[in-house]
Amino acid sequence: AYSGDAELIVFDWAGYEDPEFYVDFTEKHGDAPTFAFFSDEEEAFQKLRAGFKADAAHPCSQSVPKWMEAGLLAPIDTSRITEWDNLEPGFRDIKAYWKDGKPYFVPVDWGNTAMTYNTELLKPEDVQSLKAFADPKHAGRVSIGDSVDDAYALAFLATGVNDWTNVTDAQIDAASDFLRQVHQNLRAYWSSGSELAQMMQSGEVYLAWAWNETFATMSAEGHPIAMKRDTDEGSSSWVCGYSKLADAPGSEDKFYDFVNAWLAPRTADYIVSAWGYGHSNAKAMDKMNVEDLAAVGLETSDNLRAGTLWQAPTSPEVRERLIADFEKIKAGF
Amino acid sequence: MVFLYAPVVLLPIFAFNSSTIIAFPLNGFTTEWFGVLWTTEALHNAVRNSMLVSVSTAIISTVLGLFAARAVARYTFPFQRGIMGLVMLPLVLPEIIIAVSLLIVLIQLGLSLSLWTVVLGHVLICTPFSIAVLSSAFRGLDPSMEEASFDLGETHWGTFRRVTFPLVMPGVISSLLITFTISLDEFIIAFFLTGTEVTLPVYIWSQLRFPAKLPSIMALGTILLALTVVLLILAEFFRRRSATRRGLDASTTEGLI
Amino acid sequence: MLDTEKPHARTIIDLDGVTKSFGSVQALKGITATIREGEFFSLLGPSGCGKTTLLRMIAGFEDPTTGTITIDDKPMAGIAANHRPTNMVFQSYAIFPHLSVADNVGYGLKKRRLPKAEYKREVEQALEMVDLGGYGPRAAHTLSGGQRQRVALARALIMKPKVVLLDEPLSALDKKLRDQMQLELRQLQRSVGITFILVTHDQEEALIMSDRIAVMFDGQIEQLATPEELYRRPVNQRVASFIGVMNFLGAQATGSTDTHVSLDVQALGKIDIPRSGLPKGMKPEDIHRVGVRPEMMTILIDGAPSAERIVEGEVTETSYYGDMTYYSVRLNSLETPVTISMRNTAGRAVLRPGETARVGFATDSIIVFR
Amino acid sequence: MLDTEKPHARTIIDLDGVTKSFGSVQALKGITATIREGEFFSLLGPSGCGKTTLLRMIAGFEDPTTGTITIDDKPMAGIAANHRPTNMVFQSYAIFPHLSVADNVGYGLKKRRLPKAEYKREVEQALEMVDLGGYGPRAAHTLSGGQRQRVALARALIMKPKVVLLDEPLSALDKKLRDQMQLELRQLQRSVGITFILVTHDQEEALIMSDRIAVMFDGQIEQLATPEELYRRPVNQRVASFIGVMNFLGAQATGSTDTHVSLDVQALGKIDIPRSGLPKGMKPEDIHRVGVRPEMMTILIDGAPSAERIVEGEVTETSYYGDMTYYSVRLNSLETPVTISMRNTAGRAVLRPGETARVGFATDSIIVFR
Amino acid sequence: MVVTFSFWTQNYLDLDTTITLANYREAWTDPLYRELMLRSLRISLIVTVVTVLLAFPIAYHVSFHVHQRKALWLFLITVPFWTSYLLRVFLWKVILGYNGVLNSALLGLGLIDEPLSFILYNANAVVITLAHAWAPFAILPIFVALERIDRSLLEAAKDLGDGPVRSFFRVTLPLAMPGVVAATIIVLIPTVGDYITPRLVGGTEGLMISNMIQVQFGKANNAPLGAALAVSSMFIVGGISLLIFFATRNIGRGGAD
Ligand SMILES: Nc1ncnc2c1ncn2[C@@H]1O[C@H](COP(=O)(O)OP(=O)(O)OP(=O)(O)O)[C@@H](O)[C@H]1O
Ligand SMILES: Nc1ncnc2c1ncn2[C@@H]1O[C@H](COP(=O)(O)OP(=O)(O)OP(=O)(O)O)[C@@H](O)[C@H]1O
Ligand SMILES: [Mg+2]
Ligand SMILES: [Mg+2]
Repeated sequence: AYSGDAELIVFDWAGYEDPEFYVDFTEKHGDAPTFAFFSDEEEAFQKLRAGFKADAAHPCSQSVPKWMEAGLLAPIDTSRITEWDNLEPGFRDIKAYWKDGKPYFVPVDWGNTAMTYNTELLKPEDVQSLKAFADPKHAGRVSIGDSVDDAYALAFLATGVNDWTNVTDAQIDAASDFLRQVHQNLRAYWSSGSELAQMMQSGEVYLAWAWNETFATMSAEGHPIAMKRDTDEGSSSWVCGYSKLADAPGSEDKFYDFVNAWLAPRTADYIVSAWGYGHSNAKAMDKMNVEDLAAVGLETSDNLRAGTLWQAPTSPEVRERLIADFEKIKAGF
Repeated sequence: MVFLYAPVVLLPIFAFNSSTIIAFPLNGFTTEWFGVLWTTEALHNAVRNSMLVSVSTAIISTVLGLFAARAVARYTFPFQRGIMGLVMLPLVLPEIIIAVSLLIVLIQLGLSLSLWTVVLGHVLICTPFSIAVLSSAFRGLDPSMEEASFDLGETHWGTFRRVTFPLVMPGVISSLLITFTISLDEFIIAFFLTGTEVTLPVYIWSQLRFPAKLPSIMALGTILLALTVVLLILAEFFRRRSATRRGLDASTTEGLI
Repeated sequence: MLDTEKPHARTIIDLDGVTKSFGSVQALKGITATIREGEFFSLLGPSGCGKTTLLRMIAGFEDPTTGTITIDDKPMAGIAANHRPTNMVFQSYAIFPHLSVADNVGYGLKKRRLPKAEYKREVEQALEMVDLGGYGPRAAHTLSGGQRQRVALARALIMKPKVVLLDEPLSALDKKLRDQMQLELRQLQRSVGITFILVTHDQEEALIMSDRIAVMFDGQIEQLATPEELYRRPVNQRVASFIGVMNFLGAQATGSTDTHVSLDVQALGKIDIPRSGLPKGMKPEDIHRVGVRPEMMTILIDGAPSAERIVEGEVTETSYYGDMTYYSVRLNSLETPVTISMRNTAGRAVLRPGETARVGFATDSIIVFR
Repeated sequence: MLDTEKPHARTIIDLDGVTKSFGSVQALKGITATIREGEFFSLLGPSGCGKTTLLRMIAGFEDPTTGTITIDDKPMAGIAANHRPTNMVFQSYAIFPHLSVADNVGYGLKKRRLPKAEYKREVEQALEMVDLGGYGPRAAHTLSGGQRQRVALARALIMKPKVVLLDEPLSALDKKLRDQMQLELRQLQRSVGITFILVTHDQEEALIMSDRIAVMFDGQIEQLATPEELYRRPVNQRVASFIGVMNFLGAQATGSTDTHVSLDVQALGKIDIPRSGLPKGMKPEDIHRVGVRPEMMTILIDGAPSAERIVEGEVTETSYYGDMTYYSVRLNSLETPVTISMRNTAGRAVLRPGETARVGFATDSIIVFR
Repeated sequence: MVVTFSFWTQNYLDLDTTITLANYREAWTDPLYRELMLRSLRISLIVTVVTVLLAFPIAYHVSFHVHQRKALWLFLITVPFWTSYLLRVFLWKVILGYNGVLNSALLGLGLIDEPLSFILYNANAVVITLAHAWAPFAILPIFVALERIDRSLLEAAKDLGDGPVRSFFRVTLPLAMPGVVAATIIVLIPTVGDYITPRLVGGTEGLMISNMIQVQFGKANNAPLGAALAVSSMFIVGGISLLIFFATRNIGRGGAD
């Protein structure tokens, strides 16, 4: 068996078992929690629905309402979260994560999806607008992620929609049309950072709609890669965090200890410097050195907020429509 | 053969490349990934779990395959075709469906998830392969061998142990090889049916989102490969030695499928 | 073996109305026979007549559909093969290829948990019995056909069974080796005194080796007798032509007395035979055919002793067998030639096709059929 | 077949100093022989003597290590099997299981691109030649062993080869079928007039079927002769005991004249033989052994004609073969008994082991060996 | 279970268990699904053909030209597949990529002036990767069939005037057919159901039906439609397999006797 605290089972992405993320917890209890891993939120959802039991899970923005609806999540007692008030309100107060006045989600890590490009192969004027993705000039050298949310974030931004929580059918059609054009240009839909990095390093792809991670790791290794978030249309942000699972078999105290450990400023420092992602503890982020943040593509949250499409949850109907459209587009329709 | 090994020969190259990105040009030489590998406890657990699952799966499904193949080869029973069709069904069904259904069944039975539930799932998909391989081994077996043993006073079980099993050994070996290979690389069923103990493929796949550890997995693959080669050389060495000791030509003792 | 009939030995196997059906195929249609202790008994018949099926039922690999099998006074119904006092030598020998010669021979002994030394001694003894002393450590697959057969035999004999069953053990061997093994098998059976039941479709093999032979056709025993009786007094044409070569000629009874029957035989003319030569229950008017063995006729060479009867014919073909020559001769211009065998004794001249032969035969060598 | 020697036919195959080594095994040690057009030639010898190897070299499946093979006056070096005027009938028949009988037979014709009608006619003709007319559409796997062999033969004959090669085509058949196929094969060869080369280890088969036989041992031809010559004048003990049964007795020359040699023979005593009976190049003092065939001796029954010489002995064993009985007789208390065969002619009484036999033989039936 | 599922409907997270054929109507009439289905079939048929074409020479080589230690060879064939599938896919991308091994080699040889881009992120790449992944499972049955061919049949063909090529097509191939059919079915069925490879190397045109099934089960919250698609594709694949099986049965008959 995986050696860990038997009273707290965390259902997480692999890699997040990194002990630096929850140092306080380990110090307090003498042992790390027990981890179970997943590779895809949908699969995780199916597994939980089928009856898999754990205490904490690590979903990202879009999934949370669905998980709530399915009765998988339990409400959070905010009084037991020491840093609750210091959390970035843009994430903390998203309506969809609340029900009956209680939140069901503690935001923890966040990142951008933004225009990322090869500075040797593209000039700054090439990447001024997100419309570049649909420009036939770049045919075959472009990549976006194989994710409905990222794809429609791009499409809505490019068609002038900044908030997708209340989109009309016409707006959706316009976005889908844009994606159809992008589809013609694409080399591939990337499904993992490694894959994208591979394509960008070889020069196969020079323009991508990508997460911070790609820019962070590649520029750190000295590759001519830049991330441009202040395009004419802006860029997009997403957030992941911890939720308390309903019918959790383990210790509630340890759940809060674990989340608190995650929210500690030392964790914020670590995730920014070592992983290149943002942390939801706005106070801790503010204290950080601006250059350090800039080096990994994260400037202050104020700057970032302007022109950003927040990947807040949409209504199930809209989301189903987007999914259906996106699959059609991918199939070439 | 070149085609079969094409990806594998690159494995060591990237295991020693200092970049986390798996692409040419190479960055520089490093053994850092082996160090990372050494210190990532979750990975060690995953390897151990995977070995446990694959070896158990290979053994269990080969044993089941043995019984099924023998039954098919020796007896005719009613609905034989129907039953065999049912056993072969997992070959046709998408794995994800098998995985979800199995999980629901297991939970309803009140079983807790563990590596053994993964083994159960893997056995389900590996047994058809095992049956396919073993029934051809049984078809080549002279039925009078078993009768001879029986005639000499052996019981059914004794006959199986002393005669049948050694004679279908080549089939057993290839069945073990195939089921081991399938189980070692399977992750959908492994993902759904595992509890907190992950197998290597599940770990690797869930790592994809933040793939900083990919090179150390390359390093792991390199080590596995090197171990296999060493084992092969050792096995060959011992086989030759024992063959010459028995005064036989090394080539005549060759077991075959 | 004319000298080894044991008519008064006790019965070791008793078959009573044994039948066997496989689905709609009736493989055995009612076999009743007794086999005596210590005899060399053969089941002889063409392919598919049910020999193997009968043997396998005695061994316990199949159950009779009806009828009973009694071995050593115990009814065998419900007793599995591994608990019967019989052991089998398979047609393919079924030598375990993964075991050494010694382990093959000792296979059945292992269960008895003998002390190691005794086990070894027994195996070595059994190997010596079949003339394979010192072959113990050899791998089974390095043996020749004849050696394999002996290993299979040693493996059966070491169990000290009441009955050894052999299913065509020689048919896979070449002629030279077969001749030699026939002799050895017969000698071995005599020296160990165990009952042997041999299945064969080779009539020569059955004749040479057996004390008694059951000739089977179509799931039934047609005749059960000693080799000599079978050869000399076959009960019908089918048996007659299965055992050795037989020339058939049309015949009709023209009259009979208390002691003799007069026949008019194709090509040979009028012949009187003693009434005692008629099989039991046959009336003179039943006779439609007579048979003459090739060796019962002689091609007379000038100056040779004259025979009871002499007929002339044209030689159509000769086959040289070394010690013998077979002549095909058209007697009295009969359409189908008869076969006559002649020993190639010293200085004997040979007739060529086209030449005329004077053929002599003794009238008492004639056998009558329906 | 004594009547079919063709000593003056032209040479179709010439083997000149052919050797073959497989690694360190020398399978053939120098074969020189000629085979005549239209003859039925057999290669006879024990297992492993190199018969198959020689046949496969003629067919072109192996190349000689040294020496040359000439077929139809063309040297064969460098000519592959598919371009040689030979066709083979394989031991296992090698019938293509996926093709019908007709397609099997027509297999080699397909390359010739005949018009469809002609192709069909040829195949049907070939099938009729082997008595399988109308079997064309049957699936190959439904045929019996004998039928398969005939298909294999038709498949070879349809190619109109100069030479048909047969590798033990009959050894897989049971005795009854084998006898019948031997006859058919011989008749077929005579009617088509093509040269047949037959490999066999069955001496009887070789004797019955061949015009000439090459007896091989250890990769060499020991004797090449007609069947009768082989049987009557084997060049050495090895050949003598491979072909039929031979009794050997120790012997020594005690004196010689211009025309005769006097021998002192174990158990038989003083015998004079004509000098012409000595093989070429053999001097009287080379003689150490004589041989007598079983059929050259007779057990004399009271009143039977007397023989040139008579010796007494004790019968130790009898084997009943139906038409014959083999007696083992210890002549003059000699340790190893001699074998004597007697025809079971009408009314002949049989001696039992332990009885005393009067054995007669003709002195000119004796063969001398070194 | 999948079958019953396919007759229901789902509204977001709730299942409506009224029996309906609507899912099937949608699955069979929507051009999207038809296109995906056809594409999947096309790709997996190509994969199957490529895999079998690739496996045959290897199996042939091992069966006919390797005389000693065939088992070792078979073992060596499976060894490359003991590393994670994911790693192999990444390494394939290294080989096929823009400045990958293949392009570099071709450029170095001066055969092309510009990196070829049609070998990765499209159907070709899916074919190559899948063919590689399934090669060992195709090699084994073909090998077994080839081993069973009586070598004297080949000599007979030669003796009757056939050169090596002709005898291969007239004898070897027909007799190896049962193995080829087994290989075909073993490869065809799972490749139709594969959804990972297209996602990883298929680029914009590699999407297949099982990706869609996967999506329906998951994100799109329409498990019944997914089930209907799965059942439909199972039927189609099953039908094709049976067709192949029966079409070739007569050819290969007796080869296994
Ligand atoms: N298991 C079986 N199922 C159906 N029929 C069978 C079975 N075994 C034997 N038979 C049939 O029973 C009959 C007798 O078969 P058996 O094997 O006893 O013949 P046999 O005399 O030994 O012939 P052979 O000399 O060819 O070995 C045959 O017609 C055969 O087809
Ligand atoms: N391919 C080979 N490699 C090595 N040795 C061989 C090969 N083929 C034949 N031999 C050896 O050559 C010798 C002659 O073999 P061959 O097959 O010609 O004998 P044979 O007379 O046909 O015997 P049999 O009657 O058993 O068929 C044997 O010692 C055999 O072991
Ligand atoms: Mg039988
Ligand atoms: Mg041979």
